[in-house]
Amino acid sequence: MSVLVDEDSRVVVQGITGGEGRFHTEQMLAYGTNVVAGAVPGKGGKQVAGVPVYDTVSGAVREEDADASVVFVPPAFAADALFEALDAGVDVVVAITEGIPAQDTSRVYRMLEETDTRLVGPNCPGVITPGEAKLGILPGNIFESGSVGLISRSGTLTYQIVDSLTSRGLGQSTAIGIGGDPIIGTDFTDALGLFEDDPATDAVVLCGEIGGEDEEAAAAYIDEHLETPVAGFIAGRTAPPGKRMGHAGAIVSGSGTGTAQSKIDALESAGVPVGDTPEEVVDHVADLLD
Amino acid sequence: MSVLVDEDSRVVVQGITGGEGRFHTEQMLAYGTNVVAGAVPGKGGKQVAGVPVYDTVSGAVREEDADASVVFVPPAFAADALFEALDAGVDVVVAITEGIPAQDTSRVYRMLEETDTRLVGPNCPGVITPGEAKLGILPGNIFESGSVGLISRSGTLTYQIVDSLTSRGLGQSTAIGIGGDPIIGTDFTDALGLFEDDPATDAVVLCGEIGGEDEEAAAAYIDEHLETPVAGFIAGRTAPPGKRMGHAGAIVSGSGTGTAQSKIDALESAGVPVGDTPEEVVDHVADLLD
Amino acid sequence: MKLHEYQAKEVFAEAGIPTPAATLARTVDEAVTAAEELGYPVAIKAQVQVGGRGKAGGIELAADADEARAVADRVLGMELKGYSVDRVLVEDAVDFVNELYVGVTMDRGVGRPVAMVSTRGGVNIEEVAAEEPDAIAREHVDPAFGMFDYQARKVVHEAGIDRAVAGDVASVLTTLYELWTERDGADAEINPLMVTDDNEVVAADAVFNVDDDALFRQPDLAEMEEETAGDELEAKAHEYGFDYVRLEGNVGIIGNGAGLVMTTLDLVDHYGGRPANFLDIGGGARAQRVANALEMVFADENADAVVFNIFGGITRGDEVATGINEALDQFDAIPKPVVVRLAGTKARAGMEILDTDRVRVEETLEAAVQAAVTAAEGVDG
Amino acid sequence: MKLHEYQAKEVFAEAGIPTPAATLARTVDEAVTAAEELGYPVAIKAQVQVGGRGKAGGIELAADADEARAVADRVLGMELKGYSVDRVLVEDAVDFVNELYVGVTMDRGVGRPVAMVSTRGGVNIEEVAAEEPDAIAREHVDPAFGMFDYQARKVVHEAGIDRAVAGDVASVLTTLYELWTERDGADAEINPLMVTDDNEVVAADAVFNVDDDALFRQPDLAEMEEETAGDELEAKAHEYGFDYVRLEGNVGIIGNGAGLVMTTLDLVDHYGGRPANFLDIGGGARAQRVANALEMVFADENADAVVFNIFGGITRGDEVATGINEALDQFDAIPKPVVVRLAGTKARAGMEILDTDRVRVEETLEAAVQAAVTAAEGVDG
Repeated sequence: MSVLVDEDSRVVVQGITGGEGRFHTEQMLAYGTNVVAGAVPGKGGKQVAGVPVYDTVSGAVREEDADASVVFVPPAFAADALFEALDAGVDVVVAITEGIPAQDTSRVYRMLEETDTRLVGPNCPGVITPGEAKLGILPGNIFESGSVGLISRSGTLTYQIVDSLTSRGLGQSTAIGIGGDPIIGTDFTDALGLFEDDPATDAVVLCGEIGGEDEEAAAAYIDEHLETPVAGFIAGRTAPPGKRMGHAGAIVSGSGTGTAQSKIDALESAGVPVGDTPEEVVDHVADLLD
Repeated sequence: MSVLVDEDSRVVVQGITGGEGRFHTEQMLAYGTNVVAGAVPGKGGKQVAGVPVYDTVSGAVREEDADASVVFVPPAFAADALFEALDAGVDVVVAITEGIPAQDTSRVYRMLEETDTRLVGPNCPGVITPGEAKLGILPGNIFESGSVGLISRSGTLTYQIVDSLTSRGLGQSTAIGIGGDPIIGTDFTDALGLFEDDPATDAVVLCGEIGGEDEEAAAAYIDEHLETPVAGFIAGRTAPPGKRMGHAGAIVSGSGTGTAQSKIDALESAGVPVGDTPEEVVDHVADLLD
Repeated sequence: MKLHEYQAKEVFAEAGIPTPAATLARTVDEAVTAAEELGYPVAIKAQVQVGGRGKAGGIELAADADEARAVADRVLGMELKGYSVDRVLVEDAVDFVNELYVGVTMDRGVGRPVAMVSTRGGVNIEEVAAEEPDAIAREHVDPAFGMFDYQARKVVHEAGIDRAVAGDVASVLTTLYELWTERDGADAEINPLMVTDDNEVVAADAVFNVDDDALFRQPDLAEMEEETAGDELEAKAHEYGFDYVRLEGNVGIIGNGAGLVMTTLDLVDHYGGRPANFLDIGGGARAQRVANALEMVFADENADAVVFNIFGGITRGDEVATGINEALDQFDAIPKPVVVRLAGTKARAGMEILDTDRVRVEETLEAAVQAAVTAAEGVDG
Repeated sequence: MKLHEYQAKEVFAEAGIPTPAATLARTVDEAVTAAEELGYPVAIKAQVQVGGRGKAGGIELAADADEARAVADRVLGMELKGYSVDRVLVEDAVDFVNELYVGVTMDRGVGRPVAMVSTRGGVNIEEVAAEEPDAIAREHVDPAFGMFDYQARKVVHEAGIDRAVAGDVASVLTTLYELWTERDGADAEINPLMVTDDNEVVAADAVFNVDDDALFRQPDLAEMEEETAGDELEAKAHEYGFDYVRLEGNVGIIGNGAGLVMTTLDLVDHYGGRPANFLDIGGGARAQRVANALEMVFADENADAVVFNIFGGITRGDEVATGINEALDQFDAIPKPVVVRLAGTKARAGMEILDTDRVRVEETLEAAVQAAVTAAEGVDG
């Protein structure tokens, strides 16, 4: 068991003929992901790494029964690619693309309301169910199959924590990089709900950072709805208010919420142990699983 | 009992300060309709025929508990008025305005999907539940309370048939002028469903005309879902193909459907007696009620 | 409102859709001069708003000046389906290898715009639609979001357009859709969209019908409307603001409300007459409008009698009757039998006011129609 | 990307939002000439991209030429919150009776645009929002449909704007929203929107921040970006394409990925050091980028040691290490202690390749940070 993707997921790669798309398709295939098609306008009939390419996502769905998409399309065309995936009716779309204009994402997010598709990202490293399938750019070799669910807004910070989990023998059920943009398809609360319903997940790591109020909302959700224990980590404790640090999510607004402290307080009030360092988080997870 | 509107409906008139709005507000009040507010931007605080005017529909809903709206706003501003009514959350909106650009109506129709509001019209004479409430421009005095539901795309043709019904002692439960535009909020099928669920309606008159395929769809719906007996009338038997006659609905496309004959055939196949003349329809209704 | 081909092409070209070089000509000399400037071959195309111009001889190619003169001379002034040709479009003849169809319209059934693409351009697309519906790929557009780029690509792909021109066709469709929304199109069509042997696409014909209800916000398109060269009575009706269709029968019909007027036509037919026209004078019945309507039906030499059917609705029947009397006062004589039927509020009071020396009054619609049919037959006989 | 006030006003004025007559001046003489042409009183406003210019003395009125000269002389060249003022906007001073606030931004929490209106303009709106949230009326916009006219009227009405100017304020808001969508705004604000005693509205200030991710399709706005007059190292980082924030601590930090770099900052703090900067070099670790990053941290006189933390991800650790070695080759000497930690694929192999004569290598993030903190303390002491 797992959430979002597994060995049965039939994946179409949008933008498979680009440099990133091609490279990561090879990586995903090497990991064992069931990549069944690519979709690139005007490139139908070609092959990439042995995978047939279609002109349209709906073609890939019709001909190859694709039910999940991962998007490597450049920012200027990414929103259109996401609309196309939603229209084609796949179950999951993982948007790796970084730098999509916020107003484009806002319209995509609006269209999500009209569909049953789950969007992960954009600007995310992807989703992996260790040993089964990986959609995105996560380094597969640091993951190990197990019972810890992981949700993170960040890429390399996720890897850091996963690396520690794995080296401590704490494998992962699924890891979801929800993405660092201001507007994302799947937020902490959504992802927590998925893990709560997953019998294979015994504990969850929530890896947040300054900016926005999503961690605070997640804390409230945990408090009300979660049986599965959660450990937390918040990056950006030392970030000065009002400074932009890296991706758009990491802005402290200066108001009461959005700071590292408000997030830590919210999580701790919900009974979530928050680590001061990545290693401490892993300690907490080990405790929760005992 | 009745459908859509009754003596408890709390009506806001959008465009109440215009000539049409003011005149028909007086007429509606005279009929006994519970008109509780008007809504006209910039005219808040005024009164029309003793009815308080608000700047916004949401103001009328908040202050006067309005739950139904009737729209007399000129075509250029009508779509915006309809969006406003939908946003304000009234249960029913009756759009009298004729001449709304089709692309505007298409967007309104799209927004309807997001709401629980029922739109009647545009380009319709309105809805009346005899003896209880009238929303629109229908001449109240020709109606009589009774058990015949009436659905019509046309204005004066409706009156013609109602006049005959009433003079034959066949009163009406509710009459719905669904409107003559190519895109309307409530079509025959929707209206039939309402009457089917109304215990006070014992028979329905469906008054259609050439153009579109709504009568054919209604026939299929009657065949599958309706217990309540229906009598039909179709105007435009002698209309030459391709000629536009009056409102936009009345165009015969020249293809198999949309002609008077295809509609009559469809209705008769569904067991609906179709009158050759308005008087014949009334005869059929009398038979159905026997 | 329909634009002429040359007008639609101007609008399309302005939006970036490739169209052939062309010049409008009103005389034979202008046409030849235009052809000389464009270079041969040219297409000379009658500018009248009817379908099937080609089959009817309104479009012809000319390979040199003599042919251009001969064609222009023949086409200018010709009668084409009831319209006389007073100008031609002289156009660079496109050397094509394929003819496609691209269109945007409102699908009233679903309440949404629909984009259509087919490889079966250059022919009557309605026939293709009726006989081989699958030969036209369709994509509905969410009017809240507008057409996405992927939708244009998708419908072009599903139509089976060659990959070499698919991108350009999708781009034409996207532009056409934007045009359609921005300019309040009812129908926007390119048939054919020609494909040349070097894979260029060119709009060889152009249809753009504007939503009449939106003309108020498309003033420059509204200005393109011209006096139609068609039926004189229909032109008059347009001037008076009536919904009017001229037919060929013997009973003139005036009424208020499209459904009721159509029903009156149907009843004329039902009782053995033939409708001479459809004329909806709209709400109420003010004297001047009634007079205008009567003037029109009196002027129709086919109509031998008139049935006048008004359902008063909110308007009181006695007021309507006064309007009719005032209207009748404007005529020195009533040239044809007129049967009047009033219904609704105070109809009886109204009928009592009417001047039965000049019009016959009937209480029911059926009786009024029967009386008019009989009166018309009497004239016929 | 932030536009200057004068740039934003140009954009607003072009869209039809009323703005005061104004001229940009780079010298005192230019400012005085501009003021003479506009007529007095004028406002002379420092054009630097910081908030609270008024309180900081960057905006002043001048009633005649002498005052204009004195103010321009004082403001031009002054330091305002770290930025030196190299130009002023000389503007017709608006005689107002009321100051309103109108703004459009993206509400990330709901994923939709939000329009905001308040009668509490002319002050720090963030403070109003924090202390009296009800003093600002808000209306979320469906990004599929765009803002409806009724929404502009509604939010203006709910803000309690006087009916005499409500229509004009709604119209300004509608234009501002359209501008915001068409020009890919992040924030678009008018604060204050001044109301004059004859009920005219004028945008007395203008904020327009463009979504950096959308600059590719807003080339004319992108061109308005100028060399910032701010911190030299931040300008350098911009040139190199780094996400960089200069802080005031003693430990320089380089890493890949915002979350991991922030965590490294947090750990420096956790172990008793003080971060000198945030520097995210992004994906991979090509030699030139590594060298550029090291150059920047070496140039920061506050930083006494450097911690370099790379999680390889897909990139192999040995390749990263080779990149670091090549980068180090570009320096004659390593001026500050550098601690490197590699993680991920082939991290161990990478660490073995690194030149430990020039850098210290640690296996864990915690150890690397501790070593850097200790090294920086050594230099301090």
